[in-house]
Amino acid sequence: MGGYCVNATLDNSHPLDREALLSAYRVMTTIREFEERIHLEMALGEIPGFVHLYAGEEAVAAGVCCHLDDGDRITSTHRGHGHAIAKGCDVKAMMAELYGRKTGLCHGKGGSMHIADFDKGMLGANGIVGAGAPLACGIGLSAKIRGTKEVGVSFLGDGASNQGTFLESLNLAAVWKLPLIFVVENNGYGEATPATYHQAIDDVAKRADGFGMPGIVVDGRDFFAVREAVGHAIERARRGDGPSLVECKVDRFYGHFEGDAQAYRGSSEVENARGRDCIEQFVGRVTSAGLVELGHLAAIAQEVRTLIDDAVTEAKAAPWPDESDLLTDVYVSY
Amino acid sequence: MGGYCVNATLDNSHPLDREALLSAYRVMTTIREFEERIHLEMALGEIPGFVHLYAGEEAVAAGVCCHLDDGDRITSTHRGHGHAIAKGCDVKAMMAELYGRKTGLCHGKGGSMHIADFDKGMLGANGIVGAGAPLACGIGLSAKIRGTKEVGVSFLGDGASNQGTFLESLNLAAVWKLPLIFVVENNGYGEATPATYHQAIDDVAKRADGFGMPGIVVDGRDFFAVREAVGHAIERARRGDGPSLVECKVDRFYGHFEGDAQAYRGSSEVENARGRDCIEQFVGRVTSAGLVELGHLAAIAQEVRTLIDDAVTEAKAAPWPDESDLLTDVYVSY
Amino acid sequence: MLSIQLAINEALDQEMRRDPTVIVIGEDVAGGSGSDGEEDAWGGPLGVTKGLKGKYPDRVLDTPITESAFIGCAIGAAASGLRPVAELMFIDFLGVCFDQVYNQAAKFRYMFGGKAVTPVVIRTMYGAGLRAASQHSQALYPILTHIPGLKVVIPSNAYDAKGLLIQAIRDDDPVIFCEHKAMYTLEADVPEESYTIPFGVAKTVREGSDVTIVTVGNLVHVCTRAAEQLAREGIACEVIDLRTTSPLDDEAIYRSVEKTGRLVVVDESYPRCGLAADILALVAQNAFDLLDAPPQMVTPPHAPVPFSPPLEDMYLPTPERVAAAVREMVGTVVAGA
Amino acid sequence: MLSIQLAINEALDQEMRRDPTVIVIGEDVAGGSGSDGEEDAWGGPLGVTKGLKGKYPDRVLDTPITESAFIGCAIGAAASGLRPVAELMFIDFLGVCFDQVYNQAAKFRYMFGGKAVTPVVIRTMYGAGLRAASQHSQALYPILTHIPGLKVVIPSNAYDAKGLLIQAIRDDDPVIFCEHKAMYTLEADVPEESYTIPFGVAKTVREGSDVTIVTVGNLVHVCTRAAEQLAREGIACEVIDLRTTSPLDDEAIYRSVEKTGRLVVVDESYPRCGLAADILALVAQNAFDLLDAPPQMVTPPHAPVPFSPPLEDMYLPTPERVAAAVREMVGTVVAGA
Ligand SMILES: Cc1ncc(C[n+]2csc(CCOP(=O)(O)OP(=O)(O)O)c2C)c(N)n1
Ligand SMILES: Cc1ncc(C[n+]2csc(CCOP(=O)(O)OP(=O)(O)O)c2C)c(N)n1
Ligand SMILES: [Mg+2]
Ligand SMILES: [Mg+2]
Repeated sequence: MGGYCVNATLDNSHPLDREALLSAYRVMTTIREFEERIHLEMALGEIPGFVHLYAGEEAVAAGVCCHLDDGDRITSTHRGHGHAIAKGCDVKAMMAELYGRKTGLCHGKGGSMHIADFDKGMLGANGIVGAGAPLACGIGLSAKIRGTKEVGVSFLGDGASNQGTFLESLNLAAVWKLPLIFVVENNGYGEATPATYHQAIDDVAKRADGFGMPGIVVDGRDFFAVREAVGHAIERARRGDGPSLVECKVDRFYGHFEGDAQAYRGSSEVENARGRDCIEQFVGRVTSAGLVELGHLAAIAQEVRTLIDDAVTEAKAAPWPDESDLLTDVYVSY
Repeated sequence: MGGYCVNATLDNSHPLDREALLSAYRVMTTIREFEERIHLEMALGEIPGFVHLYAGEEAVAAGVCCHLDDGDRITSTHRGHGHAIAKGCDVKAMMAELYGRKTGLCHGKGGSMHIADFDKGMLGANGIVGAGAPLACGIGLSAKIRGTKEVGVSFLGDGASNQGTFLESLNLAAVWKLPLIFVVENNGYGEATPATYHQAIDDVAKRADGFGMPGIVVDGRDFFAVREAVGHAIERARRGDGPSLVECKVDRFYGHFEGDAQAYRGSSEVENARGRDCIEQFVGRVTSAGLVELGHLAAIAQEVRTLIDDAVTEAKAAPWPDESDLLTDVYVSY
Repeated sequence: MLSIQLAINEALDQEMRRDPTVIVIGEDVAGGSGSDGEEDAWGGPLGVTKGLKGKYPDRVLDTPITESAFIGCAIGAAASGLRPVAELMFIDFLGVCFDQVYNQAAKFRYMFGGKAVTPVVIRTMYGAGLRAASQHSQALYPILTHIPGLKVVIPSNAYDAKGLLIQAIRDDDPVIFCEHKAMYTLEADVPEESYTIPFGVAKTVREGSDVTIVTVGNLVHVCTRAAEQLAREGIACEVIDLRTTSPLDDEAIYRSVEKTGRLVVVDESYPRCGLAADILALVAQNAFDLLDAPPQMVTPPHAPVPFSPPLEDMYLPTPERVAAAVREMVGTVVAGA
Repeated sequence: MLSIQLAINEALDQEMRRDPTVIVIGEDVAGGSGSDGEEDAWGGPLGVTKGLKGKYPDRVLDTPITESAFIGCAIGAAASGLRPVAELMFIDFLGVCFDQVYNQAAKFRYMFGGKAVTPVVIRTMYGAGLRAASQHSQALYPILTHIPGLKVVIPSNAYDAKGLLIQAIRDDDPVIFCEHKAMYTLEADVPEESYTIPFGVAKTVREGSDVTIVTVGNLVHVCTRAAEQLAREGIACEVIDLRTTSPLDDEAIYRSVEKTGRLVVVDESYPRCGLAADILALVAQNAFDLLDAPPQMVTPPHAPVPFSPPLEDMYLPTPERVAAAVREMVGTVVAGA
C-alpha cells in the first residue's frame, strides 16, 4: 500500500474545460491580490496581529480545492488565506475578519490565524503547527462512518511535517484507510529555518512509505500538476482505498510573517522565486495553448482588484465588536 | 543517509569470548528468573500496582547493553525490568522497589514503572509510552556537546512506534546526527492490539528511511544477531555518523500486564513463542558449538535463583518508607 | 444495582443505539481488533467498554497508541457531524494530546465566531489509590477546569455516571468525563431507561447545619464517612458533591455556607491552583460575610503521587483527615463574628 | 538602562561564558541555521537570543518544529550533564510537549527516589495584548504552578529578568521562565555584572497601608498605574510582585494583608483554578482573621482571548478595573470587623 514517487508521470487524464480554467485563474488571482493588498495594509499599520502570506503558493490551494465540494472538508494552517479563498470563503468577510470587525467571518474574534467557515467545509486556519492533521483524520472518519463519498484534505508545511501530530496522523489514516489527502506545501522553510536543516531527507513524501500510503512529489508552482496528482489521490480516497500524501514544492514570496526582514534568505532567492510565479506560468500555458484569451484573464483580474478594494473599504468602515460580544460563543450552553 | 534492510547480513565481526558469553547468559537468566518470580508473587497478591513482564525478550536487553558502559545512557519503557538488569541495576534494590520498600532502588516511590539508576546510566522505566525517545535525544546531545564517545539507547515497543514523540525524535536525532540508537522491541502487540492492526507496514524499521537514518530488522530472539546489529549501530554512533534504528522481532511470554487474561491471543500463540525461547536458543548455540559447558551455565542459573530468592526474602523483610519520606525529593531546593 | 463500570457501559450502549452518529474510539476500547480472540476482546483495560464492539462493529474503534491523532480525530469528527466518545485511558496521558483539547476543541466555537459545534466527549480515568505511581494516579482536572470552552464532569456514583454521560454525549460542547479508577465496582440503583442529569447542578449528598464539605468524585464517599463519624460526635456536616466542576454550581455552595457558616473543601488534585483553591477563592470573594471561620482545604501535599502503599495512603485525603479539619474548624470561631 | 530583551540576552550570554554545559535550543533561537544569511540570523522571532549563535556556535541550536522532541531532549540532556535553556516559543504551544514537562522533568527526582537532578530551564513567551488571538495570547502558568516539581518564574522588569534567569540556569530543578511578550522593550537599570535573585521572594513594588494588591509579570505595571491613580484619591495601595509563583512567597502576602486588611489579586490567566484563585484561597485559609473585607480577584473573564482590538482591551485587567475593585473594597468593611 506504500510507494513513493518523485515527479509522478502525469497522464493528464482530467482535461479542463474553459470554465474550469477561468475559475482556477480567478481563485489564484483573488488569493494573490488579497495577499498583496494585505502586505501593503500591514506596512501601513492598518491590520493588527500576526499575519502570514500565501503569495507564491496559489497553485496548490487552487489545484487541490478545485476537486472539492462544500461537503469535503479541509484543515488549514497559520498561512491559511489561500486555502480559505480556494475553498469558497467570502472574501469580504475574510478581509473584515483581518481588520477585527464585527462583520468578519468569525465576528472579529479569530483574525488571520483562525479564519474558518464550517458551511464551506473550511475547518479553520490554525495557529498551532501540525494541529490540523489529527482534525483532518476526523473529517475522514466522519465521512467514512456516515457512508458518504466526502473526502478530507489536510494542508501542512514542510516545517509541520516534523511535528508528531502530523506523523501520527499518517499512521492513523493509513490504518483506518481514511478518505484523506495530506497536502504538504514545501516552501523550503519553517520560519527562518531551511528544510535542508530541519530534516535529513529531500522529500517529505518519502515518509509516506513508512506508514503504508503512497507519497507523491509534484511541482507546486504548476497548477496542472497539482490538480492532476491530487485528483488521482482524491479519486483513490473516494473509492475507499485510503489516504495519500502529496508534496508540492513551492515558493514563499514574502517573509515568514509580515514584518520578517528575511536576512536569512540569499539576495537572489526571492527574485528567482518570483521568476517562476505559478500564476504567470498558468497564464502562459493557457494563453499560448489558445485555451483562453489574455483579455479575458485581464478582465477577471480587474474584477478581482475591485473586489479586494471594496473588501478593504468595507472592512475599514465596518463596526467593531462590542462588550456584548466578549462573552458570547464560549459555549453552546453553560 | 537512509536505507532500510531486513535481516541484515551479519558478518559476525565481533566474536565473543567465553567471559562475554557467560555474562550474557547471566544477564538473560537473571531477567528471566526475576520476571518468573514476580509473575508468581503477583498472583499471590504480594506485589502492588501495575507490572509488565519482559520475559521472552531478554536477548534484546542483553544484546544491546553488553555494548554499553555506565557513561552510556538508556531510556526504557513500562516494560523496563530487563533493561534495568542488563544495564547493571542492583537486582535486590529493584526487587525491594517493586515491593514498595524504603530500601528500593527509588526508595519505594517509583515502583515497577519508574525503576531508574542514573549512576548506572539507566534514566528510567517510563509510564508514558514513547516518552523515552525525546529524553534519549538529550542523552545523545549531551554526549555530543561534551565531546565524549558516549552513546544513548532508546528502547521502545511496536506500539510506541506510532507515537509522535518517537517519530519526532527520529527526525531530531537524524538532523543533529546524534550518537543514539533506537531499539524497537516489536513483540507484535501494543496491549491487546496486534501490530498488524495498529500499523499498515510490516517493519517499523521501514520508517527510518523517511527520516534519513539506517533501519535494520533482526530476530530479537537471537542474542547474537541483536548484539551484532546493535554493535554496528553503536560503532557508527561513536564515530559521529549519527543515529540508527534497530528493530528486534520478539515474543511477549506473558500478558500485557500482570492480570491480563489474554483472550485476544490464539491458543497456540504463546506456546509457539515459548518454543523459540531466546535463552534456550542461546544455550543450544553455545553448548553445541562447544564454547561453554552446560554445567557451567547450570551453576550460573543456580546462583541467579539464589539471588532472586534472597532478593524476595530481603524485600519482604525491608522497612516501608515513613511519613518523613512523603515530602522529600520533590525538589532539590524549594 | 449496577456498578459504575456497567452504568457507563449502559449509557454508551443506549446512546449508540439511539444515535448512529455516536462512536467510541480509543486504545483497546474494543481491545484486540484484528487478533485471534476478537470476540472476547478486552473492552478497555478495565473492561468498561466490553461488548460494545460486538453490538456496533463499525462504530467502536481501537486506535494505535497515538493520543494526539485519535483525540484530534475525535474532535475533527465532532466538527464534521459525529458525536464521538473518545477514551483517553488515563488522564495522566493528557500531556501527549493536550493541544487538541485546549487549543482546538475548547476554542473552536469562540475563535470561529460561534459557527463551530464540537460535540466530543473525552472519557478518562483519574485518581490515586491503586499503587499506580506518579504517572498513572493524577487528578489533573483542575487544568481542564481552567480552560474556557471545556466542560468537566466527575461522577461519584453509578446513577450519576449514567445520567451525566448521556448528558455529555448529547451536549453540544466538548466534555471531559473523569472516572475515578478506584470506583468502577461501586454499585447503586440505576434505572434501565435512559435519563440525563443536567450539568452545573451540585447534589447535596448529606444535609447538616454545622459545616459545609464540598468535594467531588471518589472523595464524596470519603467525606460521607467523615460526616458519619462526626455526626456521632454531634457535628452535623452538609456534604456537597459538585458533579461538574465546569460549569460549577457555586450558588449551591453559597447557599450551604449561608446555613453552616463553615467550609471545608476536599480534593484529590494537587493543591496549588487546584480545585480546592478555586472553590475557596470563590466563596471568599463572593460569600465572605457568610463565613464564621477560616475556610479550609484538605488535599494531598504539593508532591507527585508516591508508589509505596503506606506513602500513597498518607498522601490522599482520608475520612480521618477530613474529620480532623472539621473538628478543628468547629473549635474555631472568627474573632469578630 | 537595558530592555528586558537585552537583559535576558545578557543573562544567557554570561551564563554560557561561565559554564560550558549551558546550551540554548529551540525553534529559530539562532534563526536561520544552514541558510544563506546565517550570520544575521533572527535570534528568535523577536530577537531575544540574537547574537548568541555567533558567540557559541556549537551551543546554540535551532530545532525542527518538534516541541516534544526538543523539550524532551533538553530534559534528557539536563539529566545527562548539561544545563539546557530550551525556548518554547509561545507558552500556548505547551500542549504539544506538556507530557515531557509535567510527567518527565517534574517527576524524575521524586519518583526516582531523589537520585535525579534535572537542571533544565524552559523560557517561554506568554500574555495578551498584541492582537495575537486565542492560540498565541494565553498565560497558562497556573497549570505549571499546579505541578509539583516545577518552579515557575515570571519577571516583571529587566533587572529581575536577568537575576531570575541566572538563578534559573544555576538552579538544579526544572524551571519554567515566563516572559510577557508585550514587555520586551521595557527598560530598567541592570548591572553589567552577573547576579542572582532567589526564588520565592516577592518584591514590594510600592508600599501602602489601605489595600494589598498582589500580581505578577506585566500586570505589575498595570497595578502600579492603578495605585498611582488611587494615591491621588487618598487610597494607599501596597503592590506586591510575586516574581515566582512556585515557590510562592505567601508569607510576604500575609505580612502585607496584616497591615492593610484588604486584598485584591490581579492576574491575566483564566479565572477558574487560576493564580488569583490560588492566592485568594491561601489567604482565606491561612490569614482569614487579617481580612477586613472580602478579598477580590481581577482577571479576564472565563473565555479565550479574542483577536479584535477593542475586545482584547476589554478582556484584560486594566488600571481602571483594578482601581475600581480597590475603590469598591475600601467602601466595604466586613460586617463583624
Ligand atoms: C506547535 C507550534 N510550534 C511552533 C509554532 C511557531 N510557528 C508558526 S509558523 C511556523 C513555521 C511553520 O513552517 P511550515 O510548516 O513549513 O509552514 P510555512 O510557514 O512555511 O507555510 C512556526 C515554527 C507554532 N505556531 N506552533
Ligand atoms: C501515552 C500513553 N498511552 C497509552 C499508555 C497505556 N499503555 C501502556 S503500555 C501500552 C502498550 C505499549 O505497547 P508497546 O509499545 O508495543 O510495548 P509493549 O507493551 O508491547 O512492550 C499502552 C497502550 C501509556 N502508558 N502511555
Ligand atoms: Mg514551510
Ligand atoms: Mg509491543
